[in-house]
Amino acid sequence: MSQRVDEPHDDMRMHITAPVIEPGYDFGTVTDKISAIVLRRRTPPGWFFGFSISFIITMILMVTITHLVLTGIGIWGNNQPVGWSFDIINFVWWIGIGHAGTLISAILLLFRQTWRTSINRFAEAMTLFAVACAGLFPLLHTGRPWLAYWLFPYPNTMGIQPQFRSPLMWDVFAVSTYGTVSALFWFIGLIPDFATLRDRAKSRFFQVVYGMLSLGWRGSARHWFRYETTYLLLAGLATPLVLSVHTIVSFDFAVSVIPGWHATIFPPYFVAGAIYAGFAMVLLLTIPIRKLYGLEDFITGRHIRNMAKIMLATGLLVAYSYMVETFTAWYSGNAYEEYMIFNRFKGPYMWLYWLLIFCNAVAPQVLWFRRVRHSNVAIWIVSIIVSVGMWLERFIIIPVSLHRDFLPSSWGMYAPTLWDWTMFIGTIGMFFLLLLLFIRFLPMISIFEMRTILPQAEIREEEA
Amino acid sequence: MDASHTTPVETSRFQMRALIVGIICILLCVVGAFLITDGLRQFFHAYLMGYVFWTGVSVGSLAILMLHHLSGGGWGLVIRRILEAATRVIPLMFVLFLPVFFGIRTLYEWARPLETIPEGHREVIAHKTPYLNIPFFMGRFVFYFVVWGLLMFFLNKWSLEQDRTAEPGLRKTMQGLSGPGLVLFGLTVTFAATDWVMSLEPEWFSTIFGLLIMAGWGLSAFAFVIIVASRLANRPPLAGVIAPLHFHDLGKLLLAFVMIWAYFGFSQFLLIWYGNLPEEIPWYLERMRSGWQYVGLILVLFHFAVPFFLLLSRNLKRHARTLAIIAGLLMVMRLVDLFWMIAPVAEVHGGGALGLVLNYWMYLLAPVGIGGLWLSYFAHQLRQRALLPINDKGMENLLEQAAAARHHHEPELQGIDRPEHI
Amino acid sequence: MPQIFHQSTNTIAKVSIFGAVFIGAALLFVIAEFNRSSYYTQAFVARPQPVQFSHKHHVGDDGIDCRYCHTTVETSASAGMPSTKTCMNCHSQIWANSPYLEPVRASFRDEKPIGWVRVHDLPDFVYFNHSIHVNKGVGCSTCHGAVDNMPLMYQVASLQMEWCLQCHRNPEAVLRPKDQIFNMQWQAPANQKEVGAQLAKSYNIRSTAVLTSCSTCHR
Amino acid sequence: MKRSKIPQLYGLMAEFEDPTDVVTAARRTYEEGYRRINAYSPYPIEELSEAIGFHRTILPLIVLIGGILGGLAGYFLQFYVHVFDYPLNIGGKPLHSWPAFIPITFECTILAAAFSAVFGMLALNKLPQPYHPVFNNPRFALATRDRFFLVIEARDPKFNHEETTRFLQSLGPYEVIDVET
Amino acid sequence: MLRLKEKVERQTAKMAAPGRASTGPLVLVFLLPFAFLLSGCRQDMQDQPRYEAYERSEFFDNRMASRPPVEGTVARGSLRENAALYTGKTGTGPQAQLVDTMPIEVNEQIIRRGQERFNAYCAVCHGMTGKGDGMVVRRGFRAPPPLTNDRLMEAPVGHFFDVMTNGFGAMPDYAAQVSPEDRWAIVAYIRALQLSQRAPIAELPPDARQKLEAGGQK
Repeated sequence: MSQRVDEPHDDMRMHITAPVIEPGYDFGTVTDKISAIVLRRRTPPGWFFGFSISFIITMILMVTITHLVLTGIGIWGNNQPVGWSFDIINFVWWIGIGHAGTLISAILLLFRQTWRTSINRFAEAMTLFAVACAGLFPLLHTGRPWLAYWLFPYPNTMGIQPQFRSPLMWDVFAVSTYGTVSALFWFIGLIPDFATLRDRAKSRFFQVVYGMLSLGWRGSARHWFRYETTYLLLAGLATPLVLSVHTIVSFDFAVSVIPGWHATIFPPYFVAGAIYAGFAMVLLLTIPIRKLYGLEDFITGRHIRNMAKIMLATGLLVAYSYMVETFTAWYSGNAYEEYMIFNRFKGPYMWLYWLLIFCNAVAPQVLWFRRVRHSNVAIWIVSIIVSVGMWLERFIIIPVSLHRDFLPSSWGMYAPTLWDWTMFIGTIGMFFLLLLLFIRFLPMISIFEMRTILPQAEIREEEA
Repeated sequence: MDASHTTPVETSRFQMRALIVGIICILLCVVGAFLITDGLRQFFHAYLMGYVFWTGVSVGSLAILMLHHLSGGGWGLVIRRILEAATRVIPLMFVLFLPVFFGIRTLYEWARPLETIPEGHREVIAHKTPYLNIPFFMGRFVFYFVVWGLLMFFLNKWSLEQDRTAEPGLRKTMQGLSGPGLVLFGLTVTFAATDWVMSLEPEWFSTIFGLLIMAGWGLSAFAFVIIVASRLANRPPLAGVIAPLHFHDLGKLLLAFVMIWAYFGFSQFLLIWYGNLPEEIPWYLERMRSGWQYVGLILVLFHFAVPFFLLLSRNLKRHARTLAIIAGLLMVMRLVDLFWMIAPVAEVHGGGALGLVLNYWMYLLAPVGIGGLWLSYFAHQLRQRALLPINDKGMENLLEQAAAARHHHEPELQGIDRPEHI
Repeated sequence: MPQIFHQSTNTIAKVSIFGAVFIGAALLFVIAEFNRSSYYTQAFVARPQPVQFSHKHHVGDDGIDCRYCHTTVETSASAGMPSTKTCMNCHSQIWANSPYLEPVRASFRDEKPIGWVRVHDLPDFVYFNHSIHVNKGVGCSTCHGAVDNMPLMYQVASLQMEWCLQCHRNPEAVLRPKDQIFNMQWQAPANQKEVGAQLAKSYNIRSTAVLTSCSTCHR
Repeated sequence: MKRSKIPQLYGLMAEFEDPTDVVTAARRTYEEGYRRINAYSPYPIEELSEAIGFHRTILPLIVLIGGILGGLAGYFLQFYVHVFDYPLNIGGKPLHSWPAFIPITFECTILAAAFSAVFGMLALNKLPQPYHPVFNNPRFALATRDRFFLVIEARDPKFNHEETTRFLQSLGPYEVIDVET
Repeated sequence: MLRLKEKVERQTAKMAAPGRASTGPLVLVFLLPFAFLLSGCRQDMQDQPRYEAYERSEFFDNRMASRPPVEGTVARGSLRENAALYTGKTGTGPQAQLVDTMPIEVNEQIIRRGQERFNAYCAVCHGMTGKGDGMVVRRGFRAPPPLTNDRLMEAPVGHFFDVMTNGFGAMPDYAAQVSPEDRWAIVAYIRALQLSQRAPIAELPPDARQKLEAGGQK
């Protein structure tokens, strides 16, 4: 896939100092090592430990949702003037995290970056689960989630239609399209690996299950050719899609006239932030998992370093946006814009703002240093800081902009309730629960793509 | 210097011609400025437009050069010397700012005495005086050029050194400068865009504007480099090294820049249209009536839609000459975009069809004039060095491939008339 | 690995994927139809009442005017349910000893209202007002149907929002002259389009934009 | 697995251990004049599909058409809804607010294009096809691991059991076996 | 929706039944994640915790949510000081006399209004022409005297108003069904009805007379 044989070189590889796969593997061993995680190897106790914890946290989420639906969204802390808060903060946070998956899969594929191969499957799964977590929040914020289908245009008995001029409707379309296309992309990528698992599985049950999922894939050259075309086309489609999703999320805010929301830089700023948070999350997860499953040979130091560099680059874009926003707030000469910045700098939530600046703009600058980039622990810590920072960013944008709007008499404060927290933490539990199930039952590294980057995969030129 | 790696002789002829055309156009404009009514006003706006455009090609090239140093890739190696030559025109652009300085009071409302500013604008402009005043404006202008000049100087110096010494560590050095260099690029261009273009209408503001200009500059630089590369591709030393694959990559990046520009442009438009705030929307209202809407439509069609669909095709991207035509279209569209941003400010009206010609002819000649000088200097710079960074580590790989491609069934470079004797 | 699946699975798999589209579409269609069916809307379903009151008898046979019982229909949101005393106006002498009417007499005696079962039950978030409709040319039978033919009362309309909007978007189609409002036999004339438009003008009926604005019905 | 039909020959299958060998073998087979041939590999090899004479697909066209139709449908849905079906004044925005219709149009384009890509690929590949004669070879399980297979179908006009077997043997495979339907 | 809820609850209860105590709690644990689905079975926007007109109430003795105002309540501006208008009599008490002049201005509009009300409320017994042959009478109600008999022709207008307000003989009162203004309108119409049937031919306008004569000849 990534190693085009009519292009025997790999441009990006010219700078390679470390390999994307450690030497000494062949088709068979790569296949066996990855499929064994699913089929043969005993599940490590760490998995059960993690599963139990995330199951319990997921149960907390379920209790929260039940209570929420029975009582109403009044159990949350948001109220006038802060009408949007944790529900939307967490939505944006999760959607942002979901961005890295498609970015790694699609954009790096288009740019023929072979190092993506060992992490793309995992990152795509992450995308799907993050989108699932994200989707919960607006769904529940509607108050009546069982009527969510009202958001789609269909010949209903009410004789009305959704309001397509509303950015919230754009969001519905963007997020559902994103979820669908990501799932398709993920599933298409899995088909050949399902076939591998089908052929390796010992029990009849798994043979049938993986056999059905593989759709009867048999590796025909004709099939591969169309498959490759499809995969590239999907990558080409997913790239603008992924950018559009956070762009549209930013529209939710930016089309309004709330100071702190209405800024034309919001679309690229949100996209950069999303990729930033997404890569932080990928690093946060891959660093321990490669250790736990002994996958250092496939997810090498080079992967970690490259992702750290991307994190630094997007972090700089986010910092740039903070700067431009601040400068323009003054430059605009608009009293409300200026007050918005003043309120961030010196208002009641100033500590969160300065913490955000530290987390998102200051701390990641250590990644400029080569030595830091070579320390997985340091990168891991930076990833945590960035994840927190990106959450804080949404907090600053949403409640802090809302709590002081144009009319001082309607100013108020916002504080999350217990249920806000259980909802947020609950989705983290659900995310990990789904991720652990994925690791247990599906190949977390794309086996067939790993085969393509083996040196043996190259077709030797005919001796002329 | 290995003679076989320098520019073909035709460039010197081109250098002369460009210089002559440039000088003639500039002179015509200067004459026009003093002869026709409101001529000075038209001259300065037209000149600013040309100036911003050609500075963009230089500074955009600088950014692409740094991007290449950071990420590597064959596409960057084959155009590196073109990019470097384009950056070396930056000192010329520093000098060419002089007319803008002379026209500062004509161009910028904020530069005029506060008392002469109409009541409605005065308060907002007074607020901005700490930033928008002539000394600080000039200071910033010098600062931008110092930053760009230093980046240009070191990257070119090390590149030349690499040619001479083949020191492998230089690669890392250039890479090391490029990271912070891009950060500086982002900051300087943002403020340059604010200073030179956004402050033409001092009441208006948009946070994405810096990025919009950055994307535009990057796009014009890319388009320019593609045109030059396609012109040089059929002659040594590039012939046989630059392959359809590289044009494919350049085409992809051109497409990416087209999409990014459209994305930024649409984002700014949609948000301001939707917000409909009195301090923002006039900028678009002004550009969506009395004929300007057609200019906007041309931008939508030919700055985005047409190149977008053309560049989707794999074959068009690999066909050097077609790609160069698309790039040429985009260069023109960059000018139209700047025209759409700058010219409505000049507010010269009337006179019917003849008036249209009289009021806008300089917008055609000024960019050509500055372009003539720019291209002439560029051609001069291009001839100073080998066309390929022959001692870069990536070059071996590149030459090997080229050999392999010739040997294997890699199709010949399409759309290039390869002279028989090669 | 020999074959895992039987040959027939090829067809089954393809048919099920292909069929899923049609099954999905059919399911949507069925759901949409179900939501409009009288089973769901309870239209045309007569409700059992504590007293077998027949509109057919009272309206159709006896020709009693709607307003004789539903006295507030022209003046307030609710059309008004008659008090037992209104029944007794006549039934103090007619059918005065009928066992059918014992609940009515009991109610009159004990001053306990009869627990009629509501037939037309709009959701509580709809603020429907009878008087504005009756005074602006909407006849009783337009919404309630041929009540003079209903032995037991039932609704003829779905009472769904699309049903409301169908008039609010195009009121001209149903408007009647003032003196025809309570006429159960009224039929739209052939030139209803023109007549309706004239009536709409004379009644000062507001524009469709106002009639279909959310807050017209939901407050 | 019970089958009521009498087993018939589907074709001959040659197994290879090295990707270059299978590509060479496939080229030779194609040059020999066989057309009903197919090759199987555990990962995509562009040379292999080229070798068996397959290097063009209409998928990009399907996706382009799907995308354009999806985009048009998305835009006209919004246009129809807001201008004809449910015209409602919201915030004084015009009914036909084209800038506001762009995001959903874009999403619909992508969604329709992605669906056409996936279902187009499945349809062209005639998948799902859980049963296929090639699976009758027990060693074919390695086609998803590390082995490469070349199949000449019995339907090929040039097919002759003995001759074709001999031909395949000459390509230096690991083994050549008969595959039943 | 509710039926589903019951079903699920019953099912859950069955699973948790003591007979299958070994698997019951386990099943419950696995059902727990889906428990929140039940919370969707609510319709509280359709039926909000407030009363609509005529709704049943469990709170009040007579189960009526609609409460009549307390006896003797007078709405602002409705003290009904004008005895003639509201009682049809001059003054109050036993000495009060029925009025013989209309307390409201009579014009064609009022008469037409009276006709409309008469047809809706009175004609069921009195018949459209006031003959006393309405549908209800034909069903067996005691027949009222024709409105055109001599006694009623002579009766003062207050008499009609009083009968409508308080009832008379077998006739119940219509105070609750017809407003005082409408009652006066009906009175006006009754007068018109009487006139229409007992008018001397000479008093007819010429065109009506011509019509009548033409009809008479036939």
